[in-house]
Amino acid sequence: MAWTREEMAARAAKELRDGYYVNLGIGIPTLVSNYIPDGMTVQLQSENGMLGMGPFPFEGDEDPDLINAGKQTITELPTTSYFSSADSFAMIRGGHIDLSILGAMQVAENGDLANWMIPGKMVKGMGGAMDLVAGVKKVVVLMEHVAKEEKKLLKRCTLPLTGAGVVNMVITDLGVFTVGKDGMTAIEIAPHVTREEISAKTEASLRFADNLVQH
Amino acid sequence: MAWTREEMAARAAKELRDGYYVNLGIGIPTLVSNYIPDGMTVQLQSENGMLGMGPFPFEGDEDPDLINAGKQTITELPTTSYFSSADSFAMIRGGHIDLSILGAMQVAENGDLANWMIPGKMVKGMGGAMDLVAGVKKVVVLMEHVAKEEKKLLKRCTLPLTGAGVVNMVITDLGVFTVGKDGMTAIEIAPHVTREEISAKTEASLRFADNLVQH
Amino acid sequence: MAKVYSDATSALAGLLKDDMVIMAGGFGLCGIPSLLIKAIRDSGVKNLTIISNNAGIDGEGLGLLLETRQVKKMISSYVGENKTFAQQYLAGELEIEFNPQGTLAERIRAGGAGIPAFYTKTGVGTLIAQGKDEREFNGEKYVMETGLLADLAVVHAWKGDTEGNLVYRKSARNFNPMMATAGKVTVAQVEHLVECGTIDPDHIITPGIFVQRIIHAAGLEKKIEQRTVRQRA
Amino acid sequence: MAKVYSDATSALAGLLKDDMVIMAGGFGLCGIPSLLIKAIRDSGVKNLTIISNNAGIDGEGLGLLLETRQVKKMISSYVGENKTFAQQYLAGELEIEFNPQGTLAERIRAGGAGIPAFYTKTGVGTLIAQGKDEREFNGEKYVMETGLLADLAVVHAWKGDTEGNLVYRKSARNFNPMMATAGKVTVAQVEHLVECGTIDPDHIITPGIFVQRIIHAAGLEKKIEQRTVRQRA
Repeated sequence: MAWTREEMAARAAKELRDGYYVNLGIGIPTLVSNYIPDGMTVQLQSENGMLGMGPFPFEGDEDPDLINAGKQTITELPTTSYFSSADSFAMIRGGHIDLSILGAMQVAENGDLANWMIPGKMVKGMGGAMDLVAGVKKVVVLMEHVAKEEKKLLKRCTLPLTGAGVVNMVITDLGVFTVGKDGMTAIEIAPHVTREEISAKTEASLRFADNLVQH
Repeated sequence: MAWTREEMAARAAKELRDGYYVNLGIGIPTLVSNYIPDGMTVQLQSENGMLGMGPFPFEGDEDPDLINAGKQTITELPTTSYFSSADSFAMIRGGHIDLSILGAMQVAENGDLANWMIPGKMVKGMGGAMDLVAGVKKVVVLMEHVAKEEKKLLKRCTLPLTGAGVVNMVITDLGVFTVGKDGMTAIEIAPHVTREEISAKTEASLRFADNLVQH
Repeated sequence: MAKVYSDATSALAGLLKDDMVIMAGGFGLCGIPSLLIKAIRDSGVKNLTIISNNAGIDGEGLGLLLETRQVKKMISSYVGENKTFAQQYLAGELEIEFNPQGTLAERIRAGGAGIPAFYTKTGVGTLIAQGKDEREFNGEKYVMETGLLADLAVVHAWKGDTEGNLVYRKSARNFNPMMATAGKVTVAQVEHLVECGTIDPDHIITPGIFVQRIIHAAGLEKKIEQRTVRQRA
Repeated sequence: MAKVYSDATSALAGLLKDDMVIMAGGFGLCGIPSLLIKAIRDSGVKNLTIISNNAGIDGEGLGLLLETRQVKKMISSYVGENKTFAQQYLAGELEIEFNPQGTLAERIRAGGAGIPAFYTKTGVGTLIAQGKDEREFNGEKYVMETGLLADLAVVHAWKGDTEGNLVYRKSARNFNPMMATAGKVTVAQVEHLVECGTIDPDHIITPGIFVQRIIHAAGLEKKIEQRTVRQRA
């Protein structure tokens, strides 16, 4: 039984540590903020120039000057600071953000990541994704294991890269996979999902950890 | 009759224009701020991180957090802004300062400037001088024409350079000299100073302007 | 030197010419110099190269200059919200140079700071690095990116004084401060125009040296692109 | 993660080791992390490489670490005010690497911003450019300078909150903000320690992400190096 989007987000939240500064991408990664454990202090960075991002505003409290990198209205917290885009990416590029959780189209066993363009289709741009995967200390990809029958965990990405050798971990609806020098290793799998199913849906060479956990 | 230090500063002040942003070095250049014409707005930059530098404080008003690049206590003005050293030199290096007036040990006819070290003597460091001469739009040197019998306007500097080909104008106690592609040109000379005296005290090839002014 | 102009059109007078490079601040529709963009549109100037993180949306922001086909080329990081953009691009009428957002921000800062080029890890091993110099530092590969300057920068700020000192509000700061440093001429629209000495000098983000002209954008209507709310408990 | 420590000694506990690289903020004696420097002196750690614009004066600031011969090397732009420095340097006991002040500031900013190297006009054609890569851009020569990082940065701020957000006062800002970004660990002394939410988030110069430890420097005695005054009319 594959994990739901909420369960995937909850699993990703287990990568958080007290005191972490974290950048969450658009989509499922945004949900991770709902699963920060009580008592743990995590500051969310929004690459358009904010640290200490709060939740969506109550209706009527929206402020056009206060948006996140997805252009959504948000709120501030007592810890919040604002800064320019140059300072924001100095923070990202300089390795000051502990964790980036973002979506992907493809991840390769060598850690390559593709999530910004499909040749022949209208390209919208990479936004801050290339900077994030190049600069952040730990990069976790949160995505469906397959998309419309297409495998996404590959030997080599076929789409243009967002970053080369940048992914540390992939969390899908089927399991959790670390990416290291020796390729991908499944360390957890979702309930009732079989190794065979995962292997069939994965092109990347995949090892199952000795201490593999099935929830 | 050579100009006094005050007269030299007054002459340098004639290079100011309304709306200019100006950096003044330590020594005689500091005096230039006393000769800003009435009605002209000039903002003084202090490279330690201030724009809109005011005069020295009244006794008792000194603030240890408010100093200029010479470490002297100063005051702020209604136009003042503060910024970091990186932002200050971004402003300087980026060509945003209109005019830098500073002292020198030697200036060569090709615009080379030496003012930071004498080999064999204790070197104190160049501070911000190299950045100023490289970045500011117009560089005016304000100095005595000779020092202890030693000529200072030279064919080539003998001391290590602060900047290569950076000086636009030299104002000494004897006259005003432009520095261009064709070398140095005297455009003004102090009262009762002769061309012969200037030539004798100058090693650089020197042309006297057709419209030379003697005050 | 009086920096204050009465409106956007007069503040841009004498500054606009065909084929020029313009930087426009803002992220999405947040902190965009909306009045100045409208005045650029109304001037009819064309063949513009625009450096801006996004391309506005249809009918708002830089979308206005796309509708009138005044833009030849965009240098941006993300242009996803604009249908006019997509049409013109697919028809080959519009050039686009994509930059990673942090690289774009840093290139602009570098331009304003007199730095012609710098090295970054961003984009190494991707299309972005193609044709660019690469170099190793401490065993890691970096790509060289160059500084960006513009003939004109138009920016939006929350408050400005008559000397041109600017402060920004919340995430409307974004690209505005760097762009203010990288325009040969910078024109600012401010929601509150105040006398010198009113803004605490420790709070000023853009010192007046970077701003040549300033207008008061009174009663500005600021748009929200993605209105997201939560329910009251 | 509690960032607040009771005093300089406890805030530096576990961070000091011989041969380390330390950045220390300040310009002259203005905005120096005086309490943290004293605690470094008292720790007895030695063979330090210190990155700081100046070297203090005798008996104040980094002068304290020179007196005790804890410094192996200084990376600075100007060290004119310090007799102890001159003596040790002339005796060959102290290494010095001079950087133009703007190059030093930018190298530190670059280090903190993940930029391993950049090009600048400053120093081209001088001793400073010797042995460094040169390159032409648009027909002008530039020299390559590298980013600087430190094992520890010690900085001084006017106000800080418990999250580590910092604001600076007047020209005491100087090198402190960049150094805060370039230390593997950054420790700040602040004259006023306040609760989170007290400082307007638009006024924060150093976001808390850059500050790992913070102490309240209550009743600090700040020195004036050059007391200059004018007469009351």
